[in-house]
Amino acid sequence: MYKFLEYGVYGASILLILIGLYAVLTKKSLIKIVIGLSIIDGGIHLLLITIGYLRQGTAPIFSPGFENAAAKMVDPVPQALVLTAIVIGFGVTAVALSLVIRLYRHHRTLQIDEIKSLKW
Amino acid sequence: MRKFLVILILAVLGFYLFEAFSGLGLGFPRFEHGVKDYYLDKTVSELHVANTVTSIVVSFRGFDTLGEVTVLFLAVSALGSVLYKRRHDVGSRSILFASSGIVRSGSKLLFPAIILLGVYIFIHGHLTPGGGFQGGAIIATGFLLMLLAYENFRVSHHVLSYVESLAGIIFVVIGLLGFIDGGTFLQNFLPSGILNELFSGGVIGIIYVMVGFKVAAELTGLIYSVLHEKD
Amino acid sequence: MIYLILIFFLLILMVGAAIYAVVQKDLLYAVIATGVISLVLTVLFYILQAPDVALTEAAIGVALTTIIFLITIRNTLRHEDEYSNKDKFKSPTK
Amino acid sequence: MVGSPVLLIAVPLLAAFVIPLIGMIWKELVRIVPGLVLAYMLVLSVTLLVEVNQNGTIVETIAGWKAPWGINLVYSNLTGLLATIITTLGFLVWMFSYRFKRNVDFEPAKKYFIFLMMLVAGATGIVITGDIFNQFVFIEITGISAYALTAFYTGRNSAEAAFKYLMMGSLASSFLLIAIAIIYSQLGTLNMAEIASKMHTMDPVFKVIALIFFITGIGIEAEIFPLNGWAPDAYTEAPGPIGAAFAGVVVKAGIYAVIRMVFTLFDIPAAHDFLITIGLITLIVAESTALRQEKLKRMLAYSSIGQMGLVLVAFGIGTHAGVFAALFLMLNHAVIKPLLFFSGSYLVFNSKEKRISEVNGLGKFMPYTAGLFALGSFAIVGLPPFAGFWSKLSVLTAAADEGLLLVIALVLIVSVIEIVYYFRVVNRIFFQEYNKEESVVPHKPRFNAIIAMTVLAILILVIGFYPDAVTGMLHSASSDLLDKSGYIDNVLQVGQSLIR
Repeated sequence: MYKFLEYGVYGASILLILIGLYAVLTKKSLIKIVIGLSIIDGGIHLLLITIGYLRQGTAPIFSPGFENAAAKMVDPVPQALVLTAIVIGFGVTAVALSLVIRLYRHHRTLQIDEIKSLKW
Repeated sequence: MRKFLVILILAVLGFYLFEAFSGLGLGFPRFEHGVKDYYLDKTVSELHVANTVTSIVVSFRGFDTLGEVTVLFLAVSALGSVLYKRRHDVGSRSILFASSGIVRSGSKLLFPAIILLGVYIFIHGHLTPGGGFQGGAIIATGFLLMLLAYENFRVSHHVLSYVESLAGIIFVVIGLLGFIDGGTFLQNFLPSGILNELFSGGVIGIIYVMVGFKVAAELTGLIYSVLHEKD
Repeated sequence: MIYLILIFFLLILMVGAAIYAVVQKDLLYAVIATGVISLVLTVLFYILQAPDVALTEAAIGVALTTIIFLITIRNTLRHEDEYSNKDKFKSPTK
Repeated sequence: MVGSPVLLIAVPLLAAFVIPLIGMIWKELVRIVPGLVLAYMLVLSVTLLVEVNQNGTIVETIAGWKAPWGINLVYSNLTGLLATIITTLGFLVWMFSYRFKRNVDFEPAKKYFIFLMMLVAGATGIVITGDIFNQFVFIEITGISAYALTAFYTGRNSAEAAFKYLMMGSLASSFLLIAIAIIYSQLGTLNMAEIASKMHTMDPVFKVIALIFFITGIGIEAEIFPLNGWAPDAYTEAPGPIGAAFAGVVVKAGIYAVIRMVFTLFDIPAAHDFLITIGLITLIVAESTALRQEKLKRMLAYSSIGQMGLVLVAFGIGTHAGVFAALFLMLNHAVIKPLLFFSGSYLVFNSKEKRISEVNGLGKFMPYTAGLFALGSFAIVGLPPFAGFWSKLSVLTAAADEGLLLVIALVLIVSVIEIVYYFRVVNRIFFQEYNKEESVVPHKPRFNAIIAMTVLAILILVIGFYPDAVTGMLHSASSDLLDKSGYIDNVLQVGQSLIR
């Protein structure tokens, strides 16, 4: 049963990455592309956290009286990395959406094939 | 046609990724000499910080955090410069939806509580889950609530810019003080206190509070400038 | 056991929301589905013993990202296939 | 000790936070302070490079945690050389664009200089950091500054180019994160030196998958062939000096990240053949596309991609001579291509379309700029007395030593293509009649721009007539790159000696 869980969590995060990539590669709407990018980010974050998970582990926070509980704690490093990655991803998403707004201002459309004044 | 090609490529990619990760196993200790044991050890014995994630984010990998707040700072600046219009015809802002009286008074009630929660979270970043990013983002959601509920709720751009710059300057200056004092950037130069007390962890608490202010100001400014974008 | 079923339910919900977000033509619903993904991720992070990340994802992923998408949609177009209101803008009198 | 490598990152970040405040006091400071910071970075990187040359690699720890645990900065002959190139170009680009957009509003000008400074600081960070996740953060800093600079003009195409760049850059950073996840899941560390020392314990399948994700991730910044779709548009649509900054700063940092992965982190021998193959494809595709371009900046952009392909080929040869040739090429490209972008952007200054056909006969009206453009063209195609000749020669000798005849033949063919399209432009400038309807209205370059271009031209001539001035430095840098165990020892041991 636990094996299924393992496949399930990894499979779901990889599926998220693939779905996001599909959206980025095939969709024509600019906002859909940005949505795809944020879905990819979500998948990668879940993947990283899953890597750091420890069965029956506790969160990496020491409470009074349990200063020696380090052996049972989940890996804190991927959590720190994901923390950084989430904030960076949000910044990039915001810049992308501001570019979308500006493209819309000029072209009055969100369709990629109508904006194509440069060669894609 | 193009879709099938993409699906084919993605299937191959997914197969290899799944192969790579399903062999890992879920929840077993994997590496003997990873860095995490050292972190878990030192955070108690040397830094006296209860929350290991905080000690990693601020001390062990503090340089990443400095880079990260810079990324947010650049994102806000980029947003401003991308959406910049020469003619200042951005009068009223676009309203997402008209809010009812219940929403208005509810927001007014909730706003102080949200700000308080955010401040609590970033002040206790080294003791409980949360910290500067989380607290800052929560404060920004408080401002967002007010912006959505009240059409004429104004946040001064100058104040946001001051808070943002000052918090960033204090972060770097603390780092440079550590450089002067101990020889390495961001080094702790304050007494590290006792584990699980509010004043513990040396500079970690101060830096995380500064990160909190900076993130709150940046995210609020970001939301504010997008909301005021009227087509 | 119940726990496992809950996790499976969450995973299926998340993947379903992702597929919905990609397939749905109405961008408003797609954005809400992205918000649902973030929400499920928050719960999953909490279950996987990462409360710090869960807090961040809750504040940034669920609230701020969704809102910024919504504002963008409000300022641009709501439907994916909508081929602009170009003509409307060029000749408003028509 | 004049300073330490961490100041190369900390000072620009501090300045970036200070600028919005001091801009309220006196607006001119917004232009001056980034220049001062860039000049400081230039001086610091040069003095550190001199010191490294005498005393060996400097390893700087952050927050007092020794090497495998904390983040560390490595300032060796190689990274120091690249950091010096990057900061030099950053300063010259600032000088070139000092009076740029002076008549425009205060807000965009302020942000232009902040972004320029952060672009340089981020690229320096990519080069000198010794930690893969930290490198990812710096790639994002560089990336966001680059997107914002690409979208700087409010014309309609710049936003499109920036969106394209952002889309690819964002995918790239996702791939990088996946690669970091794979590496961390296998080795439990993020420090480059420790990864390199533990790499032999890693499952070969994982190794290959991780390397593929890394190269796809960084290849977008480094303009490797199928991933360089953003480059021509970004170069064309960005302001003129920024094209030079992309060619001299961003691409150099990207190439450094790729070679650090291939040479130090991953011990996969096939990766060198892969570099040669992908480099040759990049070279041929880019140069033959450059031949067909009608716009000047687009042509320069494709030429830049082609040069990067040649650099990858030279790195792929893998011997000391090959690495030396590749570094020489990078140095020359970093000096010549900015000169071409600077003078080119003045040649087509008043043109809307920026077509090559519009430069007819400009040699009479702006002889100095046109002459510099011609000098750059001669240098980059590798005419004997100029800088490019020596680097191309060293590539050919390195390939000949290894018996790679196909490489030699292809490089020679491509050189002919390069000569054709560069001389076409030079011919138009000097030997065609100026035509009032078709040609551009000449625009006299400003004083600061002339200084920046002259400095670059002098560098080209110095390297061309007296290549020994740089070869010593390049030789020590290339042995530094090939000395993998030395890198590991330096980082891990120096880290240990600094235990508090």
